Order: sequence, then C-alpha cells, then structure tokens
Amino acid sequence: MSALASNTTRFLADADALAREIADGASIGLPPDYSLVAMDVVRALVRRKAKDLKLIGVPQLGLCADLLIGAGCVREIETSAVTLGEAGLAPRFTAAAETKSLRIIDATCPMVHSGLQATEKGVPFMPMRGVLGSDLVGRHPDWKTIDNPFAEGDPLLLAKAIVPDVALFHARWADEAGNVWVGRRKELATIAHASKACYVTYEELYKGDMLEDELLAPGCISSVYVSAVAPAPRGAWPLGVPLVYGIDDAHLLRYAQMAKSDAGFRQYLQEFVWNATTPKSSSPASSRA
Amino acid sequence: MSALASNTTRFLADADALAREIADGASIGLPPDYSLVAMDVVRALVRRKAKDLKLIGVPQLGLCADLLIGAGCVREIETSAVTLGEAGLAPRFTAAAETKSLRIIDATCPMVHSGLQATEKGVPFMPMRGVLGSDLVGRHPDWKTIDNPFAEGDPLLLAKAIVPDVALFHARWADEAGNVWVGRRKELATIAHASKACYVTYEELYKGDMLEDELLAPGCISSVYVSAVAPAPRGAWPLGVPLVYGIDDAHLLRYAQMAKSDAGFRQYLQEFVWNATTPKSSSPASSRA
Amino acid sequence: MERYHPEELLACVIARLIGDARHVAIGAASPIPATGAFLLKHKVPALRISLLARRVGNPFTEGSRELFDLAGQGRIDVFFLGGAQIDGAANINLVEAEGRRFPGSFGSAYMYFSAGKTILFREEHSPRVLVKKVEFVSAPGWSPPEVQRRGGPAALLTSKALFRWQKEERRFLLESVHPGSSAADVRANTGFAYDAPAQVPATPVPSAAEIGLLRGPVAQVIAENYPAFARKVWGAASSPQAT
Amino acid sequence: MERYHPEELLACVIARLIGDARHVAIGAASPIPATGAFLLKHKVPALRISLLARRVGNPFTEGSRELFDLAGQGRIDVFFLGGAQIDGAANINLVEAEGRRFPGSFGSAYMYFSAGKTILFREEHSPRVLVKKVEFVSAPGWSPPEVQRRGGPAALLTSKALFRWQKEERRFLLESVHPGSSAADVRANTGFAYDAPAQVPATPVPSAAEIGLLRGPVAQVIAENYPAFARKVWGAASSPQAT
Repeated sequence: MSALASNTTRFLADADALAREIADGASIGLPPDYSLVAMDVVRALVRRKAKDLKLIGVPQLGLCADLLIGAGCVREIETSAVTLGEAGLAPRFTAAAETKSLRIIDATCPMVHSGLQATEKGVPFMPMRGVLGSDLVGRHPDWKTIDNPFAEGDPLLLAKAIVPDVALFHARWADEAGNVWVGRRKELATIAHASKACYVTYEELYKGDMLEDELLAPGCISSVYVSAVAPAPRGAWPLGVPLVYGIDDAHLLRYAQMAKSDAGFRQYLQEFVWNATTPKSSSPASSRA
Repeated sequence: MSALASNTTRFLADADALAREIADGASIGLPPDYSLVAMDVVRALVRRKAKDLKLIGVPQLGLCADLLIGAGCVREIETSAVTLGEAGLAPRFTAAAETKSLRIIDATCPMVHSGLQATEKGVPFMPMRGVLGSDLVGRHPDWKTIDNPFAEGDPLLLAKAIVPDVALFHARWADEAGNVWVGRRKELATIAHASKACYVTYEELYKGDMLEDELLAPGCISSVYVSAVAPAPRGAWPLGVPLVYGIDDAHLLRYAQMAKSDAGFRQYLQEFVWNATTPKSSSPASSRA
Repeated sequence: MERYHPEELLACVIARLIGDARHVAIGAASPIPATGAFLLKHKVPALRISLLARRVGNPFTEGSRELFDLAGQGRIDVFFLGGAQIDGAANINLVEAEGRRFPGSFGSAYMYFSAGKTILFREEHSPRVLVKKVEFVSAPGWSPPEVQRRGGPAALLTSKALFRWQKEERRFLLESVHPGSSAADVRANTGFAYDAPAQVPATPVPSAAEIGLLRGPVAQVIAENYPAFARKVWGAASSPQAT
Repeated sequence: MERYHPEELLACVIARLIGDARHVAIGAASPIPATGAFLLKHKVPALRISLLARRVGNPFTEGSRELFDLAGQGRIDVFFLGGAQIDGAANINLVEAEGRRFPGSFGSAYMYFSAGKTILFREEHSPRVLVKKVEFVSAPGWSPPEVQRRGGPAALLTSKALFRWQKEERRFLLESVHPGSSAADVRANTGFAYDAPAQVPATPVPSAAEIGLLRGPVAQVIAENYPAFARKVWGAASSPQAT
C-alpha cells in the first residue's frame, strides 16, 4: 500500500478544519502572493496557534509568510525572497531576520523548483547550471557541487530533492471527485506532487469530474494528490483569484503599514484574524484579477 | 540574440509547406498515436521524399513512424516502442528491424521524458531511479551510471539531455498570436521546449490570443516555442483529436493489413499518401475521440 | 456450478492479486487486468484505477510522463507487465526473441522498480514464452541490494496457472493450476524451473456473485474502454453469454 | 527642446541597451525597464516582451518555473537585475546590507548566468548602493572559465549615469552622464572604482518622437500593468505632463 495517504480526497467543513490537519512542526510548501494562496487557512493556523512550522517558498513568499512569522508560528523558512510586492518589504519577516529570531535558508527560484521536481520524479537531486559563485551556495545545507559526468571540467550545482510535509494552496474550483483547478499556476501542481499531503481550499464546488472535461483538465491537479479540500469563498483575500477577484492592493498597503510595529501587527491580527467575521472587502475581478 | 529562431511564429499555407521546413537528416521529436500526431505533415514528408530522418519517440511511436520507415525516410529511431496499439505490431518497423535496415536505439519511457526535461531546463542530464540491470543500459549510447553524490553506494542512471532538431505535432487550435492548444497532452510541450524548432499543424484557427484566456491558457504551448504553424483540418487522421474526431480504428486495421507486405504498403502509399485528395473518413468525435 | 469464460477466471485471480492496494495503474492492451481491477472495485470502492488506455478522460493532466512520476513518488501500488519472453528469474523481454522484433520495452524498465508490486500477465503459456533465460532483459526481476528498488514481481498469471514469486529464493512457486490444465501440463509447457508443492491446488473458479458483477456493471465499464475485448467475451453490447 | 521626465530618459537608454534582442523578460517592480522595452517595440515590432508582473494574461503556462526554463534554453536575450548593493565587479546583493535584511535573491543567481545579457538597473546612485564590495553575493558578475555561463552584465544604469561593463577588464566604464549630474558628481557618489574617458559624454535626451511615443501608446500599456507608476509619471489616466 502506498505510504502517501492521498488516494481519496476528504471533504472538510472549512479552512479551520483544514488547518487542524497541519501538525505543529510541519514543513509547508507555499506559493507566492500572485499564485492562489490559501489565506483563510493561514489565518486559521494563526488562530489555532500553530508552532514550529517550516515554510518553503515556491519560489518566493509574501503576505502568508509575514503573517505566520509575525504570529510566532514559524521556526524556519526556506525561500528565494519574502516580499509584499508593490506594498514593499514584508515587515514581520524583516524584523525577525534583523533580530535573528528566525532561521532563514536563502535559496534562488530555480533551485527550489528543481528540488521539488526531483521529488516529483522520485530522484534524489536535479542538476542546475548557474548559481555557482553566489554566496547562497556555501550557506545552503542541501546543495552540492559536482563535475558533470558527461564532460571534463564542467562544475554543476545539484539541488537536493525537497519533500514538504504539506502542500497548501487555494483553487478556483474543486470538483466532486476531489480534483482541483488552478489554471496556469502549475507551481501548485509541482508542490502537490512533491508533498506528503496536500490541502486545498476552493472558491466554488464544480459539479462532476473536471478530468472528464478536455477544456478544464489541463488546469487541474488530480485528486490522486489531494488529501483534503474545504470550501473557502474569497479564501485568498486579500490576495486574488484570476477571474473572480483581484488583489486588494489597499488592504495590502494597510497591512504593510500596520505591521511595521509589533503593536500594529497585533492590532491587525485582532481585526482581521482573531475576529474572523470581518467582511472581506475586495476589488472587482474585472480590474486586475 | 537568441539562437532559437522561434520568436515570431510564421503562418504557413499547409502541411506541405511545413514539411519543406524540415531538413533531410533532422532529428524529430514525435508523440504517440494517442497524442495529436501531425499526420498530414508525415504524409507530406513522404511526398517530398525526406531522407535520413531520426525519429525520437516521446515516449513511443505508432503509425507515423511506420509510414516514414516504410517510405524510406528514416535512418535511425530512438524510442521506447513502436506499436499500432489494438491494430497490432507496426509492420514496416518490424520488417526494417528484422532485416537490420534501420538503426534502432531502444529506450524506456521515463528516460526519454527525462532527457527532454533536461534540455527543457538547460542542464546536461537528469538522474533516474530504476532501469539498472536492463539490457537497455549497455546498448544506449547516451546513458551513464553514477553514484548518488548525496549518499553512499547508491547507483543512479543519468539520462543525457535530448535535443531534437524539430518538434512536430498537431494542435486543436492555433491562435492569431501563434500559441497552440494541446490540452492535457503535455508531452508535446516538453518536446516543443526541448527542440531547436517547432512545427505545428492545427485543426482550427482561434481568433485572438489564447494566453489571455485563463481557461484556455493552461492547455496552451506559448508561441515563444513555435517556429511555424499551418492549417490542417482533420490533419491527425486516421488518428484522433479529442472532442473533434476519434481514431479511425478501421483504417488503422486496414493499414496494418496492407503494410504487412512491401507491395501492400506501396499500394497504401499510392492510395492515401501520393493521392492526397482522398477524402479522410473518420469516426464521429462523440464515440471515442 | 455456473459456467464461466476463461477471461472471467483470470479477472477473478487478478482481483485477488491486487489485494489491499490503493492505486492500480493499467496500461494499454490490458483488458483482463482492467476487468479484474473493476471487479475488485465493487468490493473496495476506494480503489483507484488509472486506465492508461482511456482515449477520453484519461486520468492524467501532465501528459504521458505523469504515470512515471506518480510511480517515482510511490503513488502506484500495482502495475501489470507482460513479455514476449518471461524467464524463471522474472526477467521480461519486450524487444526481440528468436529473430523477431517486438514493439519495445515501453516503461517496463522503470515501472518494474517503482510500482509497489508488479503482476506479470501473459495468456500464452508455452515454452516459447516462458523461457529459461530471456534473450533480452527489458526489465530485470531482481536487483542487487545497492540498487534502490521499491517493488518488483509479485506473481505470474497465465491461461494455465498462477505462480507466486518467492523473493528470497528468486524463483517462482506454482501456486495453483486453472481448471482444464494440470500440474503436468504446466510443467510440460514451462521452459523455466520453478518450485511446486506435491499437490498443486486448483485455481478457484468465479463465484456466482463474481460472475454477476462481471457480466453486469464490470462488463459495462470495460466495454467503454476495450470494446473489442468486451464484444469477444460478453458478446454484442456486452450482453453476457456462457461459453 | 522638449522637457521630459527623468523616467523617460531612463526608458530611452533602456531601449537602446536592449538593442537587437528578440526576447526581453522583465520582472515585477520594474516599470522603467518595461517602459523602455515597449518604446523599443514601436521600432521593432517583432520584439517579444514577457512581463512577469502581469496579473492577468501572464505570458507563461507552465507556472513560475517557465521563466527559468526559458532562460536555461537560451530563449531570454535580456533580463534586468537590481540590488540593495552593486559593486565594481558587477556582483549584486539582494539579501542583507549594513544589518538590514532585504527580500532575498529571487532568481538572480540563475538569470544572471542564463539570460543572454543582463542590464543592472537601480535608480538610487549613492555610495551606499554602489559599493566597493557587496556584503553578500546574491549573483556574481563574473565566473571562472570552467563555469558555463551564457550571459552576464552588459551595463549599469542609474538615475545619474550609464556604465558599460568591460568583460575583459572586469570593470565598469562610465559611458555617459545624464543631464543634471556630472562626471564629478558620479565619482563622488560611486563607492567603487571604474574607468572613465577624459571627457564623459552626456546621455542623449529623449527626442520629440520618443516623447510622443512614451506619452501616447507606451503610457497606455504601462498604465495597464504598472498603474501607480504611470500615474506618478504621466498623471491621472496617464495623461502626460511635462515636469
């Protein structure tokens, strides 16, 4: 029997139920702010006071990491960057980094992708060109330099396989078979394939089986990889879901402002996380989904 | 300037014009019978008496390879298998193999995928598990065994990067920007990414730019990879295009029967290749597209 | 006792061999393994069956590499392989034999290592197929300890008999002989040496309940994906007929 | 002479630096490189511009790894990188400087090797940014001969000046100084040593035709993707205003 317990997708009640599945100490593969972040589960993780998480940015992170770091849920982070994009530096990440209260493993985007693709293929590493000579190389615990076995004097960097305990993201649809639709956000498929468990919130339930639909199938991640799903309408807010709602730029700016101080951050949590009933404002989809 | 001349997709008149772009001696990455084969171009290659082609099966081949081999267009073939599926052995391939008139490099499916993915990532090889102990290993010129640099006494096989000169396949749609839609047939994307040039016939022209459509984009191959496209309605016949027309099983059986002898094969060419005006019969899409 | 088709008996054996697997993948041109898997699914609805032969609604969205990636991830519990030749060390040959060329190795050299277990299946039971030593090893039945290997052979099923693979001994054990054959017939038609008990049990024949399922809902789903096979076994429109 | 915005001058320099490239990729938060690329596209319609910042209709269908795969395949001719620090050896630092933490290296350590050429762009021109030696090498400006490297630095553009990278000498050469600055001002505000001609030319200012394009069709496409920047430079609804 397969050790990967993702054979039959479970349907859970809500983001809080999903958050309870993610154990303290788990490593979690997470997408960037532009790529279907399961923000409702992130808020639920803060509410359930998750501890010692390791966040893996695929390949970079934004608001979700800053929230979890600020709330004290994170022990370690491996990522190519943490940024709020147009809203500037991620304040709680920056503060934690500057006070050295967070273990940071700095990576670079394609090494993260390759490390996950190695796991996707069941191989122990993938080779990469470039990167050599960067100070990232000496500091990263899982990278190794070898000589290309097919050529003389051709050093290559190897990205060791990355195996997240959990893949966590949001989807446009889940269907009744447990498949989820993420469109062109294929980094989510790579995370799902490489992770031991995969939790997905969804905007809307799709009646039927999307894999039977030739137009929808190419944007799907098959239920074979999906441990459990839960409904979370507007669950990516204040981030966006293409064609449904756009990034709430004003809210991101407000967050960036409030989170500059620890006190401001506490107030933000009070308003938008602990008090989960706050209505989610959002920009219309048509503007910039 | 990039050496890959695929920046702006050219729109050619027909499959014969595409076939003229494929030089004698070219290595061509081709999909299996179930995955959007550009049969009209294959027939045009026979008509233009292409020579010394190297066919690369991604990961296996069927009718297109048998036709090209029978017509004397092929010098070498690298593939995991050649089969007509339910119609049985590929007769011209089998005859050429048994008379040793064709160089055959036997591969196994995931090694072909990994070799192309290596080129896709710009790396010289990809490691694989399994396969060791197969007689394929000793005979294949481009595979190498190494010890896993991350562990003791853990031999691994390396698939050297495969770089086809040409990717050739059929698409459900091409759009006005030169993007092509292949749905879930992602092996075609891997071939396109890894090849120096990419030629695609299409069933229908899609007005507009499919990359701007979030529902169609996930099944697209971007025009950045596509050298030229040409219209070829029912261009995959007697193979199929999902939702448009199914595999013409009766025709495949007829081919398999005729191609058992060289004379029968010549007659088949006369009827279905040299005489290009023969109407393409086909089963309705609804049955088994 | 109800009469049954030989294919139905083989499908019942396949269902038992799949056992407690969670995910079975079935290649093209394997209607009997597919029939066995769908029969088992009636007892174990959570069983996931990935039919690679499906022309529409294929289970994969990443193209043809997804099967191999899934296996590499450890997500395929059972796979089926055949062979132009199969030998007593469970090596299989899909490439060339006696001067004849066969289609090729497909993904066998990888799947035999990566799937949780592999059931070898070949209807023809003859010394030509079941040989002492294959002429070409497409995929080996055994690997030395330093080679990482998740799975390997579990059994060999033919039209005459079921062999169980003995991993430690690296030999087949004749587990049962199907009605119509005999231990002597099997011995005469097998080119490799194998172990056998003094009394070889008979392969259990399909129960009435199994036949009911096979000719009802299973035949229906098989007819969708392997119409020629379904017509052959169960007749036009897959209406069942006793042989 | 028509008045121009400083961003317009920088965009015109960028357009010239892109030169005869076929495919330029532009990361998030790079409105000036994007403006320069779209300006050039009016002269060279075949120029392909992949804007990574696009929230809808993003050019990729393979997720965020496609940019890096494209670069690895040699299909990206020009890329842009900045830095919290940039040094005289064209090393860039996106991680940490003077006790402050920055977002991180993103894909710089790969793209700097794999894109055909990289234009370093940072508006701030100060000894704090342009340092003798970066505190952390996110991506090196130079690699030893045994390291395969398709591309590397081509130029460094700031709000004050344009430096050309001299590959053999592994040093910057001051190519031109923008109006409003001077060779002495540049020297005083640059923390690293560089070469300079005796007479440093002035950076050409935008022509009337260039300004027309920038404030017309270019402003329109930029406003779609970088609305805050377009408002800042060209005002509400991207209606152009002279500074």
